[in-house]
Amino acid sequence: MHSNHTKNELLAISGADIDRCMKCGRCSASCPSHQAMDIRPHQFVSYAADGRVDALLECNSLWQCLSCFACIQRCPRDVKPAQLIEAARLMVIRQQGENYIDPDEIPGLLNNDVPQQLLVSAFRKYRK
Amino acid sequence: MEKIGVFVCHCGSNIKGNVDTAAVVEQISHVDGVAMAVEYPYMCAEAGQAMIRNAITEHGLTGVVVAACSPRMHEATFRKAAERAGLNSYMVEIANIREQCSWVHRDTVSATKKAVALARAAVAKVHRNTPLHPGESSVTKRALVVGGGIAGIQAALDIAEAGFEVTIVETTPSIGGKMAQLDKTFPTLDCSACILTPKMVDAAGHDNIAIHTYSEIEKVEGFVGNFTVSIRKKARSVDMDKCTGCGDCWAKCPVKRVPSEFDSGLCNRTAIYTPFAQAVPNVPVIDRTNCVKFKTGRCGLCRTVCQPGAIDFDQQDEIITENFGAVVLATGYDTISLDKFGEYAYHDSPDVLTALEFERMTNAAGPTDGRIVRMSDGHKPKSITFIQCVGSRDITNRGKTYCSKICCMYTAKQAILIKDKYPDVDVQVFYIDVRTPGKNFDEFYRRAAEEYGVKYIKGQVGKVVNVGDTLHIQAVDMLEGRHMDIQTDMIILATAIQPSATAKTTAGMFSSSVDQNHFMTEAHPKLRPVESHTAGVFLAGCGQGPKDIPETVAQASAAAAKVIGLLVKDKLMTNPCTAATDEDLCNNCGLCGNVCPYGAITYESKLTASVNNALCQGCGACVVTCPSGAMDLHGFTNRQLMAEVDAICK
Amino acid sequence: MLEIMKQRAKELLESGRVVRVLGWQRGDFPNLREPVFFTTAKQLDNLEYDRFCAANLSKYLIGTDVPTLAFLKPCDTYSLNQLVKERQINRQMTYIIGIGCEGSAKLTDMEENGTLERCLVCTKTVHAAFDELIGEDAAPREKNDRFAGVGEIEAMEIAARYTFWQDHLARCIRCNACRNICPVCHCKKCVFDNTKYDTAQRANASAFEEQMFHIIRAYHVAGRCTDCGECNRACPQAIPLHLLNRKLISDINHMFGEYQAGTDTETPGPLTNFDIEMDKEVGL
Amino acid sequence: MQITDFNPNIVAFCCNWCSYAGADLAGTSRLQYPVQVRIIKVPCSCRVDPLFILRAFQRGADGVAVCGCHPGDCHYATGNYYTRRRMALLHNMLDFMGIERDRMLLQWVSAAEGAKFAKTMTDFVENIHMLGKNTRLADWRVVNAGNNETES
Amino acid sequence: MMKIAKEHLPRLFAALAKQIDLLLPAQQAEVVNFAPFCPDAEIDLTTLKTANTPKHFFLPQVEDLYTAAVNAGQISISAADTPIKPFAIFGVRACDAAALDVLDSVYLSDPIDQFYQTRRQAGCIITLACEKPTASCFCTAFGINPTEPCGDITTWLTDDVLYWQPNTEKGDKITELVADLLQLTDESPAQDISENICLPLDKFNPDNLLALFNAPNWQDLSVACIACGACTFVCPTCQCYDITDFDTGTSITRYRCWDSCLYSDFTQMAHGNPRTTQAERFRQRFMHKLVYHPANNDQYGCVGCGRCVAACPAGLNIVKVIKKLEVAGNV
Repeated sequence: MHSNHTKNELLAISGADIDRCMKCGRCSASCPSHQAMDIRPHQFVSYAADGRVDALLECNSLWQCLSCFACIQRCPRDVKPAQLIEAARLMVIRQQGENYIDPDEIPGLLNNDVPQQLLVSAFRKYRK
Repeated sequence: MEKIGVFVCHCGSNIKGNVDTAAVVEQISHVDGVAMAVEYPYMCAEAGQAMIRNAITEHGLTGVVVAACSPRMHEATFRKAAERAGLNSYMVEIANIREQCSWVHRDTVSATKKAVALARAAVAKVHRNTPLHPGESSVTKRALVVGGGIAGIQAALDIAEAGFEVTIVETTPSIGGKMAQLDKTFPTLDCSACILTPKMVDAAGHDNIAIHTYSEIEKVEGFVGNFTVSIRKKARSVDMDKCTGCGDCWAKCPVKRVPSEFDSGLCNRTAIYTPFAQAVPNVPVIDRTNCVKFKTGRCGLCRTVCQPGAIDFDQQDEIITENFGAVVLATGYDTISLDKFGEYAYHDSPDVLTALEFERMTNAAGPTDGRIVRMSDGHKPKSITFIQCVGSRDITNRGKTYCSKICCMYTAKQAILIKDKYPDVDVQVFYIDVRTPGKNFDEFYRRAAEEYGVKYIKGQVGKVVNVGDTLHIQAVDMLEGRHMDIQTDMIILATAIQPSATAKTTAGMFSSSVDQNHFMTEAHPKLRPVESHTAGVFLAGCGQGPKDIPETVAQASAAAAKVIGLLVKDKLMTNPCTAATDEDLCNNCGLCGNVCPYGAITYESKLTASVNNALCQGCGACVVTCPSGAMDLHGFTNRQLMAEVDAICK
Repeated sequence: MLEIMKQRAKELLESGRVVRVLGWQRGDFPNLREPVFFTTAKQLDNLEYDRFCAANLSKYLIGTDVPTLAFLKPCDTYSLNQLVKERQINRQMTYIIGIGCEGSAKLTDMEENGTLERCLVCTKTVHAAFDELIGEDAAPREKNDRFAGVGEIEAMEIAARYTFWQDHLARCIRCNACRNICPVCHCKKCVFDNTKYDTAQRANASAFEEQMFHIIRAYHVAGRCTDCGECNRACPQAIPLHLLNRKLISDINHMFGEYQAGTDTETPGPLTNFDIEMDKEVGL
Repeated sequence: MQITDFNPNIVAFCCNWCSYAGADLAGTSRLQYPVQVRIIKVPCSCRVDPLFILRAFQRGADGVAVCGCHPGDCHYATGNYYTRRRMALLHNMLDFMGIERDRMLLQWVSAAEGAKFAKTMTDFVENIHMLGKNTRLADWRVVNAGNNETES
Repeated sequence: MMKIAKEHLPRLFAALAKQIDLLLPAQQAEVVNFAPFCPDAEIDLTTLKTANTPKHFFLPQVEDLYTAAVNAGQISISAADTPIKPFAIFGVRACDAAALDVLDSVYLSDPIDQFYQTRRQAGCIITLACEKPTASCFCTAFGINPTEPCGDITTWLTDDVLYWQPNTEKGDKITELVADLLQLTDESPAQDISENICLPLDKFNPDNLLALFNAPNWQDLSVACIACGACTFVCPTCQCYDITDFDTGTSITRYRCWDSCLYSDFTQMAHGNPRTTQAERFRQRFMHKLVYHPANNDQYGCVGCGRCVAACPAGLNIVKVIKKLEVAGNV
């Protein structure tokens, strides 16, 4: 079920520059929900750096992160780990079982009680 | 007939890699005036220089063009080589086909075409070169040292020992600088005062050294060999000749609550004070902003108790102007402000100290006589935590992008000092990586960890909260991936250091520049670390970049050696590329005199401008201001530059 | 006014205060006035002063080493100050009588054709240097803006500006009248006549050289030009050269602060001076 | 990036102490910039005479840059203050005469700004590409000689 | 004699311009210059004095002589081969036409100047008679009849008619080009000269040369001269030129350009300059026109057009010299 989401996709969405990380650990130190996380913020950055994106998508830390952005505020190298977590969350949401409509099915579905807008959003939503 | 030799360098593959040097040689040989053109892998090597010398004698060359690296690298080398073969060194021009051609253009065809154009421009310039002979200017056999820290003192002592007069200008009331505040020094744990105060006394006692404390540089004019510097001696309100340093005055002074700068604010001082006991000169200063006499006109107790009558409230600032041949800038460092680092609760809790403040605490002469206590309740702390890289290695605008270099070592030292005094106190250090780049440095750090049991935790502190009487730390141990919520009694921050506030203005006055962090820019980071871009101005100590005491002293002695090398000369060779006027064309209109930054142009009776070669530095402002072209600049004449433009555009 | 001038000149000549008198005399054509040095009282009878005396006499005083009386219109005195500042005129050797001016006549092929443009927009109606005044200073002209012409051109499209100047400069015959009449163009040998820059040229052999000559002429007098308008009056092809100089004056006023060359003999011109704060805003 | 096939010719006057060193730094950092830029070293930006700039245009340059130290950093203390005023007037006058202002550039580049130098030159060549060949301040005799003489 | 109605003149010019390069006086900014005909040119046949003169088209201010180039050691020299197309100048006044004779006497006498000769043969002069002289005219003083100008074709312009009289076979050829627009007529429009200006020219005979040369008041006459070149460059008869080179980057072009005897380095020679003061240069200008040229070509070098009178910023001119020059001995 896992599509091969690549590291670049994660970086493209997050816009975080993970090469700057000097592994100081201040992000994890500042993270209020660090206790509950299985992959801690500083590990998030190294996972992303190694390209182990799928592991990130499955970890539950994604849902522990409160988006308080303390890690972004305190990171001395401006790496923005929270955006990385946000990007991973988005990728998970966007999979949603990939049940969006295939373009050539649309003609068949056209009838006047199905609002056009629904088909278009179904067609478009959850794609990139 | 012009006979110019063109030497095209391969610079190994640096040039040959992107520029077809054979084609350059072939095309440049057709340019009129070029007698011979040849290529060689390493022109700057001895063999290359020999090739130039032989070519000059063999072909009777009247000019040489070396198409190689930047003139800022080897122009001097090739000019010396030509000089040794009897060709005037200013008949040599450099075409920069490495930094400004092969290294920045990948397409070989167009890079080669550009290299030919640059070589052609150099040939066109050599065509119109005239032999130039450096002039001479006098050397004032005196040196100025700006900054009275260990760097300034060491430089001054070395220069004075060589027999030259030195003047030290220090802004604080006493020399000694930051080192005077330290307790012990790494890696040998020498007592800082024990190794510093003798040097201070030597400096004070040395008859070649004049010390101006509580003074600053007001104005600088002139150039290498002839700096004219005005020094403002701020009014101490104490007559230095009469004062014996007995201390009756600061004992009686009613003002007690002024935070002492020397003790980093851990304790207070009086309005009339000397920074520390071993101050040199041991003469107090009245802090006019806090002194009751100056604020309200009442009091004057210090004057009444002073037997020798040294107190003089009417003393005014005094400006003294002196000439110097060379200058050493040793302006030192300050710690950065921690206002933007709220997460460490530095301003919330008195138990969170910077390393410099802690240094005062452990110092026997310090405010707590060496006892390590919590500033909040005076109790002995049971656990002390060090936090490294506070404000260093930070590319956000909160801190400094660079590593401050000395914190890892002084943290290990301070940890050892604590464990040595109170073995039962547990000490832990949160670090990113411990940097110990020096002789016996790493062994010293391992002694702290192994012998004294200092806990080193690879991780960082996220947040410090001042809860009641303890400090809660939220941190992480990266190696174990363990979150830590711990309490500690005292926190010491390894704060980043930056150049002292006066660095930028002082550098500006000596027309040498500073980098974006306001550290003074050295002439070349590897080859000329203690020289500034301005001839005759040398750098030493933390003003040039973060460094520890051994390096500072090494730089101070290096700078001193450079100064001595300069002052030993009776005459200095001046830059021959100075302006000169053509008496037939000059009609004495005076425009050039207005724009000369050095006042080098005078208009004697013969009603034309005349340039003083000793003062002129060859900037060319006057040449462009002169409408008729009467004023011209040797080495960069109007016709030369026009010819260069013609050749480069072909 | 002419009688008082003649009588005053004769007194000064006889008293030995001056050795010669610089003024105008009638030429051989009705509206021609020639600058001339009178040395005897008899010659002074030929002294003339009327609307046709447009020439700026200050340039004739360059290098004078005998006490000379000169009658100067208000705008000429600014050129005098500029020349004194640039040490071309020894002020002690000159005795300046400031004479009132109603604006000089414009001649088209020797026929009077209204008033010179420079006088219609004259802002220098008060003498800037004089030892004596005859006739009071003229009332300021009705205030039409001397930079109006510059503004018009600045408002044009860039291509239009180019063709405007291209058409005008194409008519230039390089007679150097604009250079030699200009009081602040007093180089012993002009940069276009000496070999210091390899730019010696006797004629504009291409459109570029036309542009270069006029750009450099205007540039070299930037900050020194008193806007006396002589260059425009002297040009046989009536090229609006003064617009180039006025454009520079207008830029100097905007960027470096109001400056009228020749108001005094001390302050250095804007191009041989700088103001660190003000120049920051000079957006380039 | 070659929008038109025309190959611009750029002359850059760099002051020895700052911008020339900045250009060298761009070299040591291998920061690429267009090959059409050719640098002439002058002691200070205040040494650049308007006649040099006009001569460059006459000889076929399509853009001329003058680079100097940041105001306040000049090795000769006040050199670049004069440059700033001179270039301000010159640019305005040429613009007034219909010459595109973007053909001339004044840029402060310190010895530590190699990247800025490379970027400035790249952008400058880009602008000159937009403007096209310099025809308004060119000497047709040099242009003709250049055309009918086959590119050697 | 032929004629054409005044209102048909534009058609005449258009017809002429189709077959030959036509130059005629046109208003440019505030001056009138001979300029190539184009339909929207503001043709101005009333102003007598154009700012430029026909000399511009026979002895241009700048004229390439030849080009030399060095390729790989080989020197090649090629004469400047700018093709000279036939052209006609309409509206030339009597003085300018006479001026061309002065230039011919210099440039077409042995050794003939080919550059000038080719242009002169290619050019056709269509003169236009003047009715009334302006304030600065004194051509009659030099025996020039403004109402009977010479030239290839002579035309007279009255209120409604342009009379057209071809004089030379070059004139006939041009007339054929527009023969259909012209009608034959036998009227003769010659008017009388309204006023005759006479100047004391007799003292300027060649054997008086030394006396004139050493006249005491050259200094006073020339004190106001600012040594510009305006009078020489607006003068239709001045013919001195300088030769100089231009490096085009790949070749050297040698060209000649007008020079002015009033410039400080006019006759700068190896040993120095024979005329060092402005008075000497000023004297040279008028001695050449009034004494030296007549000595060689028995015609005055001046045609009395008066352009120098209008052009001189200091109000100096030849009339003043002619009147005021005191020949030592007889005043």
